[in-house]
Amino acid sequence: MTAWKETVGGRRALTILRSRPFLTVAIVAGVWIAASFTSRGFGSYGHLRYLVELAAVIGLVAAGQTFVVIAGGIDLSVAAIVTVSAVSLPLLSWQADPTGLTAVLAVLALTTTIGLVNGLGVALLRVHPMIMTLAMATFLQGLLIIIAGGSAVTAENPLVRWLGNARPAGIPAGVLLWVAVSVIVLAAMHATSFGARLFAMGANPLAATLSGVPVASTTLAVYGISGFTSGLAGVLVLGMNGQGYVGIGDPYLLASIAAVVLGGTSILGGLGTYAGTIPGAILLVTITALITVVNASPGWRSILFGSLILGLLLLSGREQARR
Amino acid sequence: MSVVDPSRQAGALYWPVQLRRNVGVRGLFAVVMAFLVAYGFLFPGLLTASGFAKFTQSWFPLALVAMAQAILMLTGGISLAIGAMVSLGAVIAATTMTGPLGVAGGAAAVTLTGVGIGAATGFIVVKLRLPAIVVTLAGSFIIGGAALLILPRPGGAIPEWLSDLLAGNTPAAFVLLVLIVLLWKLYLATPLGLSLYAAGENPVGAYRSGVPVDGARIAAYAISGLLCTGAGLFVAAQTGSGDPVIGTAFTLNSIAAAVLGGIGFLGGQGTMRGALAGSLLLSLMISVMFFLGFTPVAQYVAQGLIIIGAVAIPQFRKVQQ
Amino acid sequence: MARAPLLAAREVSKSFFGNPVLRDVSIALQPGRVHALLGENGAGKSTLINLLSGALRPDGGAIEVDGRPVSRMTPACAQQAGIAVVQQELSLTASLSIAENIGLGAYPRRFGLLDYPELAVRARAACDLVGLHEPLSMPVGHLSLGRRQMVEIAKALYRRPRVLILDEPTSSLSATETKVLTELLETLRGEGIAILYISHRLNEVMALCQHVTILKDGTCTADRSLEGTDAAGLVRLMVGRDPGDLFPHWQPSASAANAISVRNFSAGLMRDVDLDIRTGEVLGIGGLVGQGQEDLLLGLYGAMAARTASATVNGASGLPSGVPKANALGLAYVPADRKREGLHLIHSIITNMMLPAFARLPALKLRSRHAERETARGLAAQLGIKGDLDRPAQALSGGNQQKVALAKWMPHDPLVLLLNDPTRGVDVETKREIYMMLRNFAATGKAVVLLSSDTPELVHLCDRVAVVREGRIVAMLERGALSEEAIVSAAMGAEQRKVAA
Amino acid sequence: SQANAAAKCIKGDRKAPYTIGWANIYSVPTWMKQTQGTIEAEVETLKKQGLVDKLVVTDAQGDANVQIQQIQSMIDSDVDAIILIAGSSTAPARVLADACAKGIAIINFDSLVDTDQVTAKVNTDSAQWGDQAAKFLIDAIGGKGKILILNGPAGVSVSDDRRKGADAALKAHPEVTVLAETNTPYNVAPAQEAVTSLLFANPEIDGILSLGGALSAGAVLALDKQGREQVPITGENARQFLELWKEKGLKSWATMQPNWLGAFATYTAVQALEGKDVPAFVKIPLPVIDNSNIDQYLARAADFPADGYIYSPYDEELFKKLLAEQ
Ligand SMILES: Nc1ncnc2c1ncn2[C@@H]1O[C@H](COP(=O)(O)OP(=O)(O)OP(=O)(O)O)[C@@H](O)[C@H]1O
Ligand SMILES: Nc1ncnc2c1ncn2[C@@H]1O[C@H](COP(=O)(O)OP(=O)(O)OP(=O)(O)O)[C@@H](O)[C@H]1O
Ligand SMILES: [Mg+2]
Ligand SMILES: [Mg+2]
Repeated sequence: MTAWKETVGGRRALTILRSRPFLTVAIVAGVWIAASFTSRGFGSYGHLRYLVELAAVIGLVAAGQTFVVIAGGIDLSVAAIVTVSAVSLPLLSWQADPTGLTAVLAVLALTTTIGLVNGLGVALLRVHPMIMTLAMATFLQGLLIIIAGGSAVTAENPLVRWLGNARPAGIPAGVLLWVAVSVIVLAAMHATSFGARLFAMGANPLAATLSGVPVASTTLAVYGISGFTSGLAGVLVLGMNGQGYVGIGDPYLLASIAAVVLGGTSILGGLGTYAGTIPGAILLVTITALITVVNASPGWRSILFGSLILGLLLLSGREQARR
Repeated sequence: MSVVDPSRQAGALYWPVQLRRNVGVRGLFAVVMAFLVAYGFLFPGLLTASGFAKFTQSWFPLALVAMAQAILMLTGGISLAIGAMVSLGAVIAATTMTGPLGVAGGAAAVTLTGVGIGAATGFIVVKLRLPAIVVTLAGSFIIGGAALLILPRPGGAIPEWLSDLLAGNTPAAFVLLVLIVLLWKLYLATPLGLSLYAAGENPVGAYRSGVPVDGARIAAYAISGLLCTGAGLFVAAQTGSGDPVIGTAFTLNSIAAAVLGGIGFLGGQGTMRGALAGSLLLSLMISVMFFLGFTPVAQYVAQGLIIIGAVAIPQFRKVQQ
Repeated sequence: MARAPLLAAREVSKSFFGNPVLRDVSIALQPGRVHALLGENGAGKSTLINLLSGALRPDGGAIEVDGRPVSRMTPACAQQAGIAVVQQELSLTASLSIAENIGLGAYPRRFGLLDYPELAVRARAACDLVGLHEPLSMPVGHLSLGRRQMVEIAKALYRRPRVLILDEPTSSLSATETKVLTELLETLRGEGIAILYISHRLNEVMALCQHVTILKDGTCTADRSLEGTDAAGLVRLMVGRDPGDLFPHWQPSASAANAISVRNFSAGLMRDVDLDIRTGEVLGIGGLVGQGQEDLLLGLYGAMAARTASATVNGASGLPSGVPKANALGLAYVPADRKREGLHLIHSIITNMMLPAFARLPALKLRSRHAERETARGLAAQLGIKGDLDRPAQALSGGNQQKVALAKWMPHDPLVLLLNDPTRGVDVETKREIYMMLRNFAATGKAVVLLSSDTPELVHLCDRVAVVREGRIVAMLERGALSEEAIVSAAMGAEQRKVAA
Repeated sequence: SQANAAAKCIKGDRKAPYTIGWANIYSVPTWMKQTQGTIEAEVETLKKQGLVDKLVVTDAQGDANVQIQQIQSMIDSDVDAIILIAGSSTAPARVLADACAKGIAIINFDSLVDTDQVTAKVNTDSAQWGDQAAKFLIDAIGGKGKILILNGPAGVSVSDDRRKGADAALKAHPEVTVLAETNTPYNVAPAQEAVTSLLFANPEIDGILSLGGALSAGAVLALDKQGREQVPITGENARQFLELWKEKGLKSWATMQPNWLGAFATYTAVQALEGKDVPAFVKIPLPVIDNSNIDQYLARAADFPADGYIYSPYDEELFKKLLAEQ
């Protein structure tokens, strides 16, 4: 009966079945199935597709966040970066470029630079990541006062519009973008030396340094990536809402952290995978959608939301002991 | 064995230990002092009784939540439910104190809620070994929801005399803070106290040394809960009413204050005095920037720079040495 | 056998995740006796003491105190029964002071509160016993590994134990400190305390212990009096065959060329040191613990800010500006505190072994899991690391962790190896392999800098030994002048012998 | 004689030019920025008249506790007037009482405080907002049908007041069924998400009662994305919503919280300091946008930020009239 467990393939299958990412996927599937029976319209293809599209935004923000968290840091400026991206893009639309690509690239360059500045503060000034990125978020608020509402014209960017609304082959463009980003992220995380360095830095920065890991440049890269993916999320969310506004990024700070942790990545760094973050993000939007359709007072809805997260957390497992 | 006169030793350990704990926060203390002096210079009224009273009142709740966060971070935990707990404390105070329970009953309800929810959170985190950050994130929704059930919109009331006592022109907030710091000192001297550090930094070693690691951590959550709802009670007294979302901003601010004060994430790093100094800096900053006449944009930029500077400059000096 | 042993294990077994680590092991600790517990790395020694002290619970068998079985042993229970354990650096809290660490878990109290004056008196007394003279208020984090080890011992003594268990207490202590400890243990034995002593330094065991229990792969292979055995006999009992010489035959291989040459070098505690490290030599660094030896290595390695008047490192002038630069110049460093500085405990053994490779390869180069596994397998075989390489490093015994920390540099074929106590906690057989490796390494024209607290190692293995005291090299002993006495006396400053380098 | 006539909190000992303190709760959102713009413009005008010499602006970053501290600082620095949008409808009451006792003119607008210790409150009527919106919608769907209700955030007085205002009309029409209600921040994205989920759960919907901000824009986008017919919907003067209204040819109605409330509060503060009697509550009639005048609003769209609000025109005459009317 248990013979298959002894084979190499069987063992590998077992490891996968027992892994956190798989568990999270299983939970998402479970919630979807349960919800489609209890809540009308929940399980329809269109709805699930919409949920995944929403999760794409969280997933993009959480991609950078996963890098940062695995490397032993945290990025509290992602929400502000998403907003900056969504609000500044219309300001940058050139008439000269009919595709709108230039503006998007310019905005991504801006947000990546913001991330790199975070990295500089953490790596060179040795400011605690939480303080550095919180301060960055504060700066960006100041910046937003200056730039927000600065454009009296709604700049239509074709690329952004396409990202937010198109459905090539029935799949939302945002989801396609997320898939592409996920592939790159997973490859960078688990199949390159760069990825291996992240895990080492997160688990024991001192030992990583003494083993020759270029900690400063890797830190820089990690926060740069976080700035980039947050910027990308900003572009997507702008497309989905047609109009950027101040506060558009606000929901994504806690959501990105929650997706990372629900996916089994240790908030202390050094352990985890983006493969868990992906279902983590879907799980979050699923619960939010579920709560929305429940007819209850705001207080009860909030309690239900918290209890669901807590309950699922109980299912999806415990933190590994360390030290 | 060595011949030591015990009376000569009295205080010869405690104070040096305390002094060494200052080492890590000296830079921050200097920054905070500079801000205090600047504040006093910009607003001489600070040195009057009522000026001082008002100033400590605006700092007090932040100081409490900074302590609440710091005590958790010392054990290697963290809470994202700080703000919701403050709100809950405030609405409980505002709905009970003018009712049949009275002030004493209301205060008891606030205390029990804080300790109870704190201990329950601690139990879930410690005994079920779930990551504190998500447990408390979930907790923040549950607790915030409860606050909304108790008081769906701002309202309620606190007896006028209590408001005047705690947040009138009296230095009550300051006296309370001194009292709480003394209590903290006492707590550190109990068997559970220093265990916080050991349980946070080196739980395995602490366990092998006979330290009640789990107990120390759960107790920390309970105390943290109490500090939060206590802060809520104070906010209710200060505002004379309850508001189910009044505490929201305290979550991030408490973390900022604690980290600014040198409390580390991995547990066992930092001191409570640092966290208090961090909260004082955050609070002072707001008033000082006001008196310097900063525009909102300048406020945001300066706030970011001050926070980074307060951490980076002492760091930088350490590296230079 | 008239009196019941103070502490005993009866046929205890323990397994981790289904892997048996101890099988029906018994041990009995008698008052007034120093009982040695020997075995190769991973034999189960630490696990056994964890059972005895209540840190772990046995799967089968019983722990007895004064002849009575204890149903549920916990650390608190053990403390009450007068059992104290010297863990290896494990149980200290860096941010607490020496005194607070010593008293942790057993503070003297007045009105329910920690009684600092009383703590000061008792901690001072314990520190005096082990010769620890740092201020009691100093945070333990500021102490070097060796000093922390002394705090750990003081912590055990503070509890005035009836049973004292020491897990490799001397592994990071120099000869002088070891002597203090040895004398102390003699005294304690005289007072009727039962002592369990784990060490991989057999001469210490021979000098100190009366009785020995030997573990091999989790079973007890000997439980006998030490009388009439010699060190070779012990090794035979441990490994089951005749031991060769511990140290390889020494042959000069040093050339006149310098691998590293520094003038007026200062880093951390080290002040204005001139040093030439030749290719093809093993240069020992000796001295009391914590005189700045580690800073010397870290400074050369670019891991600590350092100043020099002039420096040449493998032909390049100037010191490496950082660790990656040092690695590029062919330097490799193995730290002493493997848990904090050497390993990623939560990561697999393979990952740990491959880390320097990850650090040096181009960032976006794709990894080959297969090649990594092959390399790691080779290294594990070379150093005798047994078992599944996918286990996290924290599941390895202390000695095996040390091997991993050393092994990870091997594929990079460094030109200069900077070693900080590389045989700390390593069993004799592995030590022999490591020594052989180091000599062979030197013989191929590379340089080894060996910082060691194990004086015999310095004497038998090195071409020259630099003795450091108070941040300066106070003696440079050439091979002909090497002896334990010479090193110790130079370290103590008894004689100022300066042999021109 | 003026002292008798003087408004609440005014002691008559303050002389022009005055220092105005503007205690903002959060200055980053576009609505706030526009409001700030009207205040600054008004201050410029008053400066020319020699009535005001300084505007002090604070930003509480959304934290009601910080706002209290900043109001305290305004008292400490002895400003002559405080205009404020409250971060909590109860929290600033005590500090405002202190300010009032010091003779500082306090004009509270937009988000109000439950206290009478202010010189004047200036606002539209939130209950009336809810009532009018509900009446329009019920009318638009023909007195019966299934609707969704979109509320602002929970635990906040304004959103609660607007919702309560809608109650009477809804009760009066038992044929109108409320399928579901949501609470989200007054933003497009969360509203769009919520409405999408609700549409899947409730395929048949006849109308949407949206009680503010950008919620309506989010709802319209949600319907549009699902390729559904638009339904009658209420809304506010957010430029994005008005443009969608035109683009999709909605059956709609909108009102507004005019940004010039800020300018008006400033004006009122100075009037009070000048010894004029001002009413304790100035109720601003709700300007209504419907198909008859939407084009007028959209014609001016270019003068307003893309993510901003197109408010009705105002001038000093209007202010005078509003103060006199009450
Ligand atoms: N918690 C654990 N989980 C898994 N395996 C463990 C654990 N603790 C110990 N082991 C395994 O048990 C075996 C015995 O370890 P132990 O630490 O007792 O050896 P040791 O004799 O002390 O070795 P050393 O001389 O290196 O200190 C080793 O193979 C080790 O890998
Ligand atoms: N968190 C953990 N997970 C798995 N195994 C652990 C863990 N902590 C300790 N161990 C195991 O417990 C045993 C005892 O550890 P400890 O470090 O005290 O002793 P040790 O092996 O003698 O190390 P050292 O040589 O440093 O003294 C080790 O074999 C280690 O493998
Ligand atoms: Mg061991
Ligand atoms: Mg060991």
